[in-house]
Amino acid sequence: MSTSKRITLQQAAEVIGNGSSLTFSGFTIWRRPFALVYELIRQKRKGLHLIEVNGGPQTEFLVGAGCVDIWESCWVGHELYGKYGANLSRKVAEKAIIVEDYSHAEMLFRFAAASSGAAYAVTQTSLGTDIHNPEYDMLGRAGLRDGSNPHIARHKYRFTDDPFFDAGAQVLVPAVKVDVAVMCVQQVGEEGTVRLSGQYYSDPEAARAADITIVIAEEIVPEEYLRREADRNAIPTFDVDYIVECPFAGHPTGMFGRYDVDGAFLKDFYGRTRTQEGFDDFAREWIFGLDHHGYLEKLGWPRMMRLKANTALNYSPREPKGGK
Amino acid sequence: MSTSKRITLQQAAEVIGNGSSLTFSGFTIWRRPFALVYELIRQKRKGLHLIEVNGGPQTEFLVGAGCVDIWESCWVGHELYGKYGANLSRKVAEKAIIVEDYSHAEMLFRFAAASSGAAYAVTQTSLGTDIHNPEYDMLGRAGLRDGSNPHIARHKYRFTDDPFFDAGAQVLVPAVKVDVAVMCVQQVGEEGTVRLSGQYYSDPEAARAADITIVIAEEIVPEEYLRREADRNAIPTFDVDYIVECPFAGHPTGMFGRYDVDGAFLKDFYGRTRTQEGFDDFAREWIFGLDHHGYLEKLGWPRMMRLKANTALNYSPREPKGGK
Amino acid sequence: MEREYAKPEEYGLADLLCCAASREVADNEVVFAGTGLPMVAIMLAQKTHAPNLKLIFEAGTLDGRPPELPTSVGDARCEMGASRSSGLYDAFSIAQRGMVDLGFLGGAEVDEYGNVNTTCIGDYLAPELRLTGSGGNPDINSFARRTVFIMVHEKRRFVPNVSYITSPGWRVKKWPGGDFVHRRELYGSAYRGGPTAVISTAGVFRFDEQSGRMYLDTCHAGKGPEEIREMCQFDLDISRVNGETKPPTREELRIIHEVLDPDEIFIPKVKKG
Amino acid sequence: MEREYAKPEEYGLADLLCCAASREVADNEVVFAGTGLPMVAIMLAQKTHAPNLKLIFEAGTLDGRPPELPTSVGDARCEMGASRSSGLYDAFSIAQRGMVDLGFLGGAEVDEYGNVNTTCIGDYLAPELRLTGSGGNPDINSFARRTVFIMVHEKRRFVPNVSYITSPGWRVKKWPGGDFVHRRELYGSAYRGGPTAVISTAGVFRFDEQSGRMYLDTCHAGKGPEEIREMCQFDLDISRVNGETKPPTREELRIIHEVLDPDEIFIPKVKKG
Repeated sequence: MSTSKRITLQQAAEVIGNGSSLTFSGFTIWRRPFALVYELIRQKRKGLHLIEVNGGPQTEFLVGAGCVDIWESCWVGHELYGKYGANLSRKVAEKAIIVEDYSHAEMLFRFAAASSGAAYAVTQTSLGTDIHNPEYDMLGRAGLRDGSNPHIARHKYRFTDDPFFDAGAQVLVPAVKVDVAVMCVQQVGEEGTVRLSGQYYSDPEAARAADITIVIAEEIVPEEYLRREADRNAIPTFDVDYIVECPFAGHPTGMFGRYDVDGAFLKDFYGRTRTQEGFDDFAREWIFGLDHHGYLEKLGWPRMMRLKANTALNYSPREPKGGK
Repeated sequence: MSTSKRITLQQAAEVIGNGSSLTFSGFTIWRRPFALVYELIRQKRKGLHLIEVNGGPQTEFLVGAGCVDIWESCWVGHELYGKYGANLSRKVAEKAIIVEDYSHAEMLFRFAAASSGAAYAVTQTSLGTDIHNPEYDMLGRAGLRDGSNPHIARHKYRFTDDPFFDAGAQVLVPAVKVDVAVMCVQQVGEEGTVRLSGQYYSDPEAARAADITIVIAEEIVPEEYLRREADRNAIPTFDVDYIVECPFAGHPTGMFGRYDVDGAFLKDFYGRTRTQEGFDDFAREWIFGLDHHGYLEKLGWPRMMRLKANTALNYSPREPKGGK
Repeated sequence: MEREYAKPEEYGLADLLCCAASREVADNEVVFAGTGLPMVAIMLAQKTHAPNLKLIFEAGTLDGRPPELPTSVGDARCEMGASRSSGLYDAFSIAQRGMVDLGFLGGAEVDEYGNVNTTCIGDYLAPELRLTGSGGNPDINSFARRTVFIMVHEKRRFVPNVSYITSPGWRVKKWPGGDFVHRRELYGSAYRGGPTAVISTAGVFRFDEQSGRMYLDTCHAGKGPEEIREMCQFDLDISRVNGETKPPTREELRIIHEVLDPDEIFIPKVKKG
Repeated sequence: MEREYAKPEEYGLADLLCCAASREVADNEVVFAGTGLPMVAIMLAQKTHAPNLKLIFEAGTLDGRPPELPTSVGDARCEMGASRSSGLYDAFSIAQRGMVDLGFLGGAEVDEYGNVNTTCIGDYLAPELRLTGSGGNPDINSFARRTVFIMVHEKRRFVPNVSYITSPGWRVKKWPGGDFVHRRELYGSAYRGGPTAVISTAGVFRFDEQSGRMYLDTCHAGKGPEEIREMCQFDLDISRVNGETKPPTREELRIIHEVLDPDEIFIPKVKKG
C-alpha cells in the first residue's frame, strides 16, 4: 500500500469535528467503540448529531457528557443491565437535546439506502403509529428542515401509494447523511478489509453510508490472511479510511468471540447516572485522567479475564449472566 | 424435521406450471440450474415469464425450445463462448417473444426490493437512456399492464424527484413478482440451509423474492454441519421450499469450486442454434430422450473430469480457457 | 402425553406468563422474539411442543437454536446452531417480506385496540418520562401475522388511549389527519393480521379482528373477570371469558428453571416448601 | 524508469487498444471492468503503473487481485485475493454510492455525444439484429466519475444517432418528451462525470465536458486525422489532435502475452519475424 491507514485513538477522535454527524457499529450493548467514545468525551466534543440504527450505552455516555445536540434513532437502553436511557431521558425532559424517533426498521432502511447510494427507502412499516405523527417531527419543529443543514432532510417522511401493484400506502424515509462511522470489530487487515464474526448487525450498511469510516479492531492482521477467504469478509478496503488497533475497545459492551458484556459495569453506570451530578462523578472516575491503557488497568486483570470469551463458545462461560 | 423438502428433478420441474414467472441462480454462464432447464424442455413447458437479473445459456435454451413468452432482463449471451443470444434474437425478429429491457442494476434492485418486501426500488441509474423510453415499454404495448396479470406491474417505470435532499430525478422500478426461483448451488442442508462458495451473484435476493424456491445442489449435506458456522451460510431454511441433490446440475455452466464452464459445449450450441432447425437438432441430440444421468454418460468421463475444479484453486487448471 | 399441571404454590406469575405465551406458538412457525421474557417463552416452546419453530433474532440470526438462553438478541449465544447468521437487514427484510408468523413483544402501555406505547409517558412534546423508544416493536407488529404482547398488569398501563402509539394495534391513526381507522385500511397488501393476544400478569386478552376491540379470554388463577375489568381504565369486554388460564406444567417449569434460566435472570424461582 | 516502446511490427491493434486503455487508470482508483478486453486492460494497469487500483467485478468481487486472467466476471478466478467476495447488490451499491472512479466498457455503436448502444441494430421495435442488451453498461456509466469505451472502429459504428441509447453519454434524452439535454441536468447529485474516452482501433477520442462533443485526441500509428474523420458518420472534431497514440512498451506486451493472456483468448499474438 502506498499510504498507511493506521492512526491512533486520539487522531481518530480528532477526525470527528464538533457538529459532525456520527454513527457506530454494533447493536445495543454489543461491539460499540467505547475507547473512542471515551476519547471524544475527554476531548469535549460538542454539537454531535448521532444517527444510529439503535442506541445503547455509547449513546448514554455521549449524551450524558453533553456532546450530543441531536439524536436520531429508535431505542436506547442497556438491555437487561438498565431498562432505559436515563441520561437521554433527563436531557429530553430538560429540552437539552432533540430526539427524532423512527422505527428500528426505518432506521435500518435509511442506512441501507444511504449505503446503496439511494436517495430514500420505500417501506410499509409502522403505518398508523405516532412515529409518523406530523406534529412529532422534532427537527421540523426546531426549524432545521430548511435544507441548510446537510445532515437533515427537508421532510421526516413522505407518504405515497404504490403505483405498480396497488399495494397501498408507502412510507418514504430519507437516506441518512453520516459524516463518520466508527466501527468496533474483531479483525481488520492493513489495507482496511474487515472480518466480522457472529452477527454483523448493521455494520456493512453503516460503514458504507458514512463519508469517512474509522475501524477500531481488536487486532490488525495481515491483509493477505483475510484475502485468502474473501467470502468471509464483511467490509471491503475502499469502505475504510482509517484503522486503529485497540484491544478491548468495546468494553463495557461485548464482542462475539472476544469478550462478554460487562453487565456489572453497565448496571453501575445505569444506577449512578440518573442525575447529571451522578454522571459527572462517574465520568471523573472512569473517563477523565485516563487513557485506554489506564482504563484497562483500572478495570484490572481478574475482571477482564473473567469477561474474556471462550473461543469455542464465543462467549464467556465464567461471566455470570445478568451482571450479578 | 417433520417434513422432508427432498424431491426429484422431475417433481421440481412439475412445480413450475405453464405460465409461471421464473428466475434462476447464477450469473451469465455460472451456476445455472441446467438439469432442471432440460427437464422443463422435456416436459414441454409453455408460456413461461422469465424474470432474470441477467440471462445466459439457460435463457437461450428455454427460448429456443419455445417455452418462453416474456423475457424481462438486461443481457443474454454466452460470454466469450458466444457473443449474443441467437435464439432470443431470432424470436425477437419473429415477434414470437416479448422482451422487456431494464438495466442490470435496475433488475438487481427490483429483486432486492422484492426480497425485502418493498413495493419498488428507488435508483438514479440509466437516466436519459432509451431503456426509459416510454415508447419502448413492451409489456405496456402488448396491453399487459392493466393489472390483470399478477406478475406485471401497471407501469414499467415511474419518475419522481427526491423530496428529501434535492438529489434530482429518481427512477422508481417495481419489485419483481416471481413464482419460482430455481437455484443451482454447491451445498444445501437437509432443512434447506444453503452455503454458497465464491461470488454469490444475486442468489440470496432471487431466493427470497420468489414465492417458491427450489434448490438443486451438488450435494445435500447434514444440516448440522452447515449450522456449525452459521455466518458462512447465504440462504436460511425458510427461504427454501424444495431441495434436489443432483451433481453436475449446472453443466454446461460452471460452478465455483466444483467444475468449470464447458466452453466447447456452449460454442457448439451457439454455432448450431442460429436457426430453429439448428436448435431442434441440438435439442434432439442433447435433451430429448435423455435423463440427467444419460446426459452425463453422453458427455463422458474424460470431459467431465477435465472440467472438474481443483479444490485448492476453485477452477480447473486442465480446462483450456476460451473453450479451445 | 398427559400434562401434569403444577399447583399454584409451585410457580410465580412470571412462570405463568412465560408458559401462556409459549403456548401461542404452533410448530413450524417463524417467530420473531425480543430480549427478556419473550425470548424465554419462545425458547420454551422450541423445547416443548414446537421443536421445529424457526426463531429470528432481530440482530441477525435466522432459524436459531441456541443451546442456552441468550442475554439479549445481540448475544453470541444467538448464533449457535442457526441456519444463517447475518444482520438486521436480513431480519427486517424477512419480516417485511411477510415470512413471520408470530412476533413476541412487550410494552409499557396498551389501549383497548392493541396500540402499544414504549416511547414515553405523558405528552410526547413534554414527557413525564422518556422510555427506550420503539426498537423493533412497530416493525415486527406491522409485518407479523400475529403478535403477542407480554405485560405487567397495572391499571395505569391499560388505558383508553396510549400516550404515544409506538406499535400499531387494530385501530390506528391515518396521517396527516390522525383519524382512527382499522389497520386493514392502511396496510394494503402488507396487511396480514395484528395483535392477537396480550398476556398480562392478570389474564390473557384477545382481540376481535373485525371490531379490533380487546376482550378477556382467560383469568389467571385467583383473579376474577370483574376484578380484571377494574384493573383497566377502559371498559373491558368480559363477555367472552373462557375460564382460567392453564397453569404451567411441571415439565415446563423444569425447562424454564433448569435448562433455560437457571440463574434467574429473567424469571425468579418460587421457593418450595 | 525509461519506457521502451515496441516497434509497429511487434504489436497488433488489440495490444495497442489494451495498453491505451490501461493508461487511463491512475493508481489507487476504484475501477469497474467488464469481461474481455476491458478486463485485460485493467489487469495490465494493476500489474504496471497502478498496483493499488481497486478492481470491482460486477458479479461480486471487490478489490480483487486475480493472479490469472478470469474468463468472465463470474469466473472463480475473480475471487482470488479479493478484499471481499459477495454479489451484485454490493457491486451496484458501491457504484451508485459514488465510489467508482473509472468504468471500462464496450459498445456496438457510439454517437458524437458518447451515447452507446449494445441493445439492437435498427429500430428497437423491429430490429435488424437484437444484441446482448444493456448488461451493466448503463449502470457503470451512470455512476462512475469517468468511463472509457473500447471499440472496433467501423464507420457504421460511429454514428450521429445510435439506434438505441443503452448507455448515457453527455447529451441524453429527457423523458417523457425525449428532448436532448446535458446529462448534468438529469443526474442531479448523482452527476459525477461521464464518458471521458473512446479507444477505437483507429485512435483515442475524448469529450469536451461542457459541450459533450467528441474530439480526436490521438491517432494510432499509420492513421491520419482526416482519415479517421472519414471513418465517422458525424463531423468529428479533429482540431485538438495531440499526435500519435503512444505504442505499447515491450514490458506491457510481455505482461499481456506471457502473464495475462498467454492462451490468446482475448488478444492474439503478433508473430515476430
